[in-house]
Amino acid sequence: MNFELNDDQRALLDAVEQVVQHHLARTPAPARVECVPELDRDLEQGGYFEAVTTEGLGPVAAAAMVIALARLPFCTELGASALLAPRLGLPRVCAVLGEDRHTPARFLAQAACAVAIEADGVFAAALAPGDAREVESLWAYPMGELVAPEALPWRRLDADPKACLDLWRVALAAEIAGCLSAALTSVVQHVSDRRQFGRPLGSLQAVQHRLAHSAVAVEGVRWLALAAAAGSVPAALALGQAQQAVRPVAYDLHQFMGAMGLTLEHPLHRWTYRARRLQSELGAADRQFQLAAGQAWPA
Amino acid sequence: MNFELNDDQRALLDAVEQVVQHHLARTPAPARVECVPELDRDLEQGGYFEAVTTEGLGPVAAAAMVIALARLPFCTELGASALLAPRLGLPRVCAVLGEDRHTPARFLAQAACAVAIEADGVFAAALAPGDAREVESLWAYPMGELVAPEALPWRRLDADPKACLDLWRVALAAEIAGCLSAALTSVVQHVSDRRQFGRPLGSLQAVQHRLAHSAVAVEGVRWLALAAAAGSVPAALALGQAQQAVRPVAYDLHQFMGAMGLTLEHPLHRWTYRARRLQSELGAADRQFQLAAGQAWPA
Amino acid sequence: MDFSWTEEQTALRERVRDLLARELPPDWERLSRHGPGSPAQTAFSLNFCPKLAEAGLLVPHWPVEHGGSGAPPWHHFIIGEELWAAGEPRGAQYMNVNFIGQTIMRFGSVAQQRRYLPPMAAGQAIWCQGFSEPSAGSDLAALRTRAERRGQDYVINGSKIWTSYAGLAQTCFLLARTGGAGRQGICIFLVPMDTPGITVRGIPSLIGEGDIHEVFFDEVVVPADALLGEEGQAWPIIGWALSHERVGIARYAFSRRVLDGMVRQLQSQGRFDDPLIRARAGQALAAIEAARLLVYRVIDQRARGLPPMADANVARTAVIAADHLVSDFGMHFLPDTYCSDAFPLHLSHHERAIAAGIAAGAAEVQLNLVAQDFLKLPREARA
Amino acid sequence: MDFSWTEEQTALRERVRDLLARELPPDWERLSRHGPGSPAQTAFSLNFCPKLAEAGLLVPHWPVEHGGSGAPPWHHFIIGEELWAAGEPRGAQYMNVNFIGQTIMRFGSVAQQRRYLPPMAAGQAIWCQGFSEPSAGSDLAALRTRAERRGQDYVINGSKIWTSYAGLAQTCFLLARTGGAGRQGICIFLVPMDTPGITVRGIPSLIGEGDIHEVFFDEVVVPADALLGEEGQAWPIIGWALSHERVGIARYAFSRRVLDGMVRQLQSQGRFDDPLIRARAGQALAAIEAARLLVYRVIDQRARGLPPMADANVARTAVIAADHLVSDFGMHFLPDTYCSDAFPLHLSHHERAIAAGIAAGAAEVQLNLVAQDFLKLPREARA
Repeated sequence: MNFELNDDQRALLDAVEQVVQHHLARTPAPARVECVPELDRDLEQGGYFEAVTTEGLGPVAAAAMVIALARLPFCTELGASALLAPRLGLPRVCAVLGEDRHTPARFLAQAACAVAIEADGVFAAALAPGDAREVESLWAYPMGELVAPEALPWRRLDADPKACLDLWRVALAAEIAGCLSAALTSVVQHVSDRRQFGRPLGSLQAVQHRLAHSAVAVEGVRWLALAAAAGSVPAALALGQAQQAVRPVAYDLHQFMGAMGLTLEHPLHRWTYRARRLQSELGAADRQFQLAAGQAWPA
Repeated sequence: MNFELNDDQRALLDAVEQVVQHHLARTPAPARVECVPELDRDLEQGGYFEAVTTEGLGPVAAAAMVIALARLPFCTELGASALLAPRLGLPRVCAVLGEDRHTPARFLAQAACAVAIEADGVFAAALAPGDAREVESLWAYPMGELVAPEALPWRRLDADPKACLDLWRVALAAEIAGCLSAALTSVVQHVSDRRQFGRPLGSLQAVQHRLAHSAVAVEGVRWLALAAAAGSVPAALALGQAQQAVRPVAYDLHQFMGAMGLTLEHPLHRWTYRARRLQSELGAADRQFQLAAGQAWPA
Repeated sequence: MDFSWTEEQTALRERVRDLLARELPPDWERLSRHGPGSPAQTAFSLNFCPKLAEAGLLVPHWPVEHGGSGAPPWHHFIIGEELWAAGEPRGAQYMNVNFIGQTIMRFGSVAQQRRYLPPMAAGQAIWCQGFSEPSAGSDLAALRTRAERRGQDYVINGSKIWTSYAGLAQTCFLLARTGGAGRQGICIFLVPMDTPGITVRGIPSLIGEGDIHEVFFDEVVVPADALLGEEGQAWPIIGWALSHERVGIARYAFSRRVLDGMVRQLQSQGRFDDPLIRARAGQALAAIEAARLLVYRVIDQRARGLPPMADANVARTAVIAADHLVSDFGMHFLPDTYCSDAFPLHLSHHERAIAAGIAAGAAEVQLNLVAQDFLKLPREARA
Repeated sequence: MDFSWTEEQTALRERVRDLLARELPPDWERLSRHGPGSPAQTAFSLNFCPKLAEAGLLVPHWPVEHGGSGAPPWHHFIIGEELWAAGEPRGAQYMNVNFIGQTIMRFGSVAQQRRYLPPMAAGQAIWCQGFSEPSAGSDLAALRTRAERRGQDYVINGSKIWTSYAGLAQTCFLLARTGGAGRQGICIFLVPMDTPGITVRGIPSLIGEGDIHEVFFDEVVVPADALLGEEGQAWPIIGWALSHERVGIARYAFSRRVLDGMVRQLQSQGRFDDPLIRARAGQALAAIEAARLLVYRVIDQRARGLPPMADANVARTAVIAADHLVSDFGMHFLPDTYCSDAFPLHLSHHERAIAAGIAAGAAEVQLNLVAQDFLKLPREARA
């Protein structure tokens, strides 16, 4: 048991942190989603997305990187880029499809390829302009759907669907951890500054206790995601715990941000609506828990 | 819509309240369960258990009576006596069996008869001494089990099992409402008196908010039980909401009672462990919710 | 104790449903998606409310002299339940009939009543409520907007924030301070929004068009008769108004309608046999029913003429919980219906749900009141 | 970052398991049901702990001069994890090796170390911890028990409550006050329980035999060298001791063992195919795994020699949540197993779960500390 990053991992995360700090200086626009091409460029040119396949780094470093980058209020494809696509030899941006190939998926309209992880195999298709269209949504991700999924040139990849699904679960859990962590930080800042009834909102005990519960949940999700990346904890358990945390944490954070959190001018919604989308991917928390129970206690 | 008791109901409840106040004067013994024969005698002699079949009173008054009497820290069979047995023409004490005729049931060792509400009918058997034996338990009810259920003289009653189950659900929901309400009152009293960190525990905001949540839950359960008794709300919905309330309310109440609530010297456990037993009867909250969903949204 | 409806109440409900079936356009769900403060819904309300008024369904609970028929509180509440479930075709005008009108009736001058009540009763008045400020949200008594008496006028300076419907409102029910800090010295002014010196900025938001604004008051001059009640004595009037505002909205009825639609959607996908989904649907329904009964209890008290009690705070807390359970149910099991305009109700319900525990007295303030006024817990020691 | 065990750690765990397999009697689960403070388990511990000591598994983390082998913190923790999962056959002696011994080592005199450490290292010492008082529970600094210096002695008057294991303890790690109110003026005394003037009353409880007591001190005379550290300077020592106490117990490991047994029971009844039951079992397991990792992080910090941090409060909160989820799982789906002695583990687990968030620093105190020390939220304004 060693909870410290090794030297290589530390160097990677330090570099990622510099990218995060650089982009945090940018003022978010009052919009539900904001993609910043420069961020994508920084990440791609820096070679960060090779971490998962690099000796001495691997999935733990990749998951830690997703957590760090999900803290940005700007939207960029992280999970598939960091954990899945490099392993599968697929280009960025790679959009992972949902339950079936027709339902809307994150980043589909921006993607160079689509991946479907299905019970009988993993399938990928390169996307040309016009193959997918953007869809309006409440979620703070660019959502898209395939125009004619059956017409695409799908090819079966040489990959185990179960292993891919587990990597994808780690990616989702890590992104939830980063989103909730950033959202919590922004609310801790807000309630420390904002005064109501003659004192900082954050000095009120009910606020403190509920934020403390959020902190405990987020810390648990973060370490489960990292341990799942290392293969030490079932990925379904990590994702279930992450997805389960979203509802109560997002509720409390919005309560304490108050009306400010209902505006597009404060970025809180960007983290919470990303997390809210992720909470239902792969069937939501109870599906993960059922799966994990089946693994832990086989008949 | 009229939330006031009518004159007959009011007279009944006033009389019941006198019985409650009389017995509240008694100091509870430091035991998990305490049955007080005098309470049973008062209730039987007063004819209170005839309310459900009395013109002008009926199930609503019977449910309100169960709620009032469940506030006592002393243990007496309420639900079947008030709502089920008079309708079925069965003597008191009547023990309602659980999932099957072998599992432990409340009051079985004290009962004059056992009732099994099963999918294909309602069955009753008179009990002679030795037919059931007492079972030790954590629950604050006297628990018993049938020695040889197959050897008993079961007879089929002329009653609809579904209607009986719904009456039984109302009885359980009402008893949970009464238990939680009494437990909440005792904790409100405790935190109003007890000082920690230089002020009453109950003036701390986190304590206030969590007790407020308990109050909202208990009020909802109480009115759902009464409306279900009137047939205006599905009984499964009322019981599901009641069973669901037990866990968080009991947790918070024990937290705020502190170490005192871990002793047998304070009666808090009597209410919470009765409620905890009731929370799993008829399959626990989710079973009720599934049933109610099936009724509300048939295929 | 009786949890059923009288024949008259059932007939009234039918009348409202018939009117809705007649008057709501086929694209109503998409239209109402934009929120009660949107230009589209505001325009619709100015067409719809006069029809309601004509049918005697806008202000039946008002006294005859103000255009009502002196109907009991249940009458008005049943109408509101049906209209809110339908997506509130009264738009912002629900505020007029729920509490602004009654507040003017009870505390206003005859001149104010003559000026403001007839347009409300005719379904032609759009108001906004100038309460919150940047440093006075749930802590309303901390408001800073100042009104200074100059001769026959008051001059108002300051700003309001989160103001619903301000973009299109004709009149503002405005709180401003003439005295020192705290609850003393607060006044209510009825201020025409076209008074020079008022500027409105729409705040881009998650909760629909035209729902939140900043309103700036720069040397806004209003005549002394714009004051409602006595100078500096508004605090109890505000309390009275809020106690009527806060149980006026039958949110659970909208939640029920949306939950029904979600279940239909799951049934059509063959997913409603999933025992987990069924359990969560039943759980949401139980929360709705609990909220409904707790709200009814408050209406019942009002119908008996009892003073406002903390039972209203209990009810509000239950309503917020039900709203969130339904919204969370949809987000969990039907996430893709929040991705298109095929299910506008899901979006508008979610927006109302997330705002429910923040606007008009945060959920946490309700909990304070339940603790202190309902449970009688000791008030917190203040620093 | 590495979440796996070294070969040495795995071998150690196997050694502990082998010893348990050898030394625990067939009726151990029923015996341990009575709680670590019960006469039965206390007697067992006085037999079992010497065997642990002999195998080098009682105080390996202590320095060689006190009978240990200077093993790293992980070493001791792995032993504790296995023993707690087994129902804590060390009985009350877990306190000695987790924190009382170390506190005496760090802050005690040589004479105190010579007197008290050898019996602990030999597995022959039963201690109790005289902290809480009727008016000082979570608010420890409000304690009132007084110690008055008289010549070469201190005379102690007052009382303690909720004191675990006091009925059979040889020695009390006692807090008493020589100075005025608050954190100043508090002392620690090491007091033999057979000192005249001490009386113990067992409190009938929900959480096992011999687990809670009142202890009365009536003119109890102890020599001045019973004082640990300087007079009135105990507050930081208490903090140090508690920070070691509070992560010493691997509750989640016991929860895991009990959850495994519950699932086996459901499988044998053919009920584990129920998707709701599976989901709740997986949810409880996830909570256990989260708690385990958060506790490991604290041990990792300690192994690196870092000072105690609020991470320990985060871990404790997660551990309490996992305990309750497992206990609630059993109560919901296997209520009848709490009705007989066929499943003694369910009963003892439930008792430990309900006490977990109340004894040794209430869950709410942990939340305060997470808020203020982990999140750095502003401290509450005090009246």
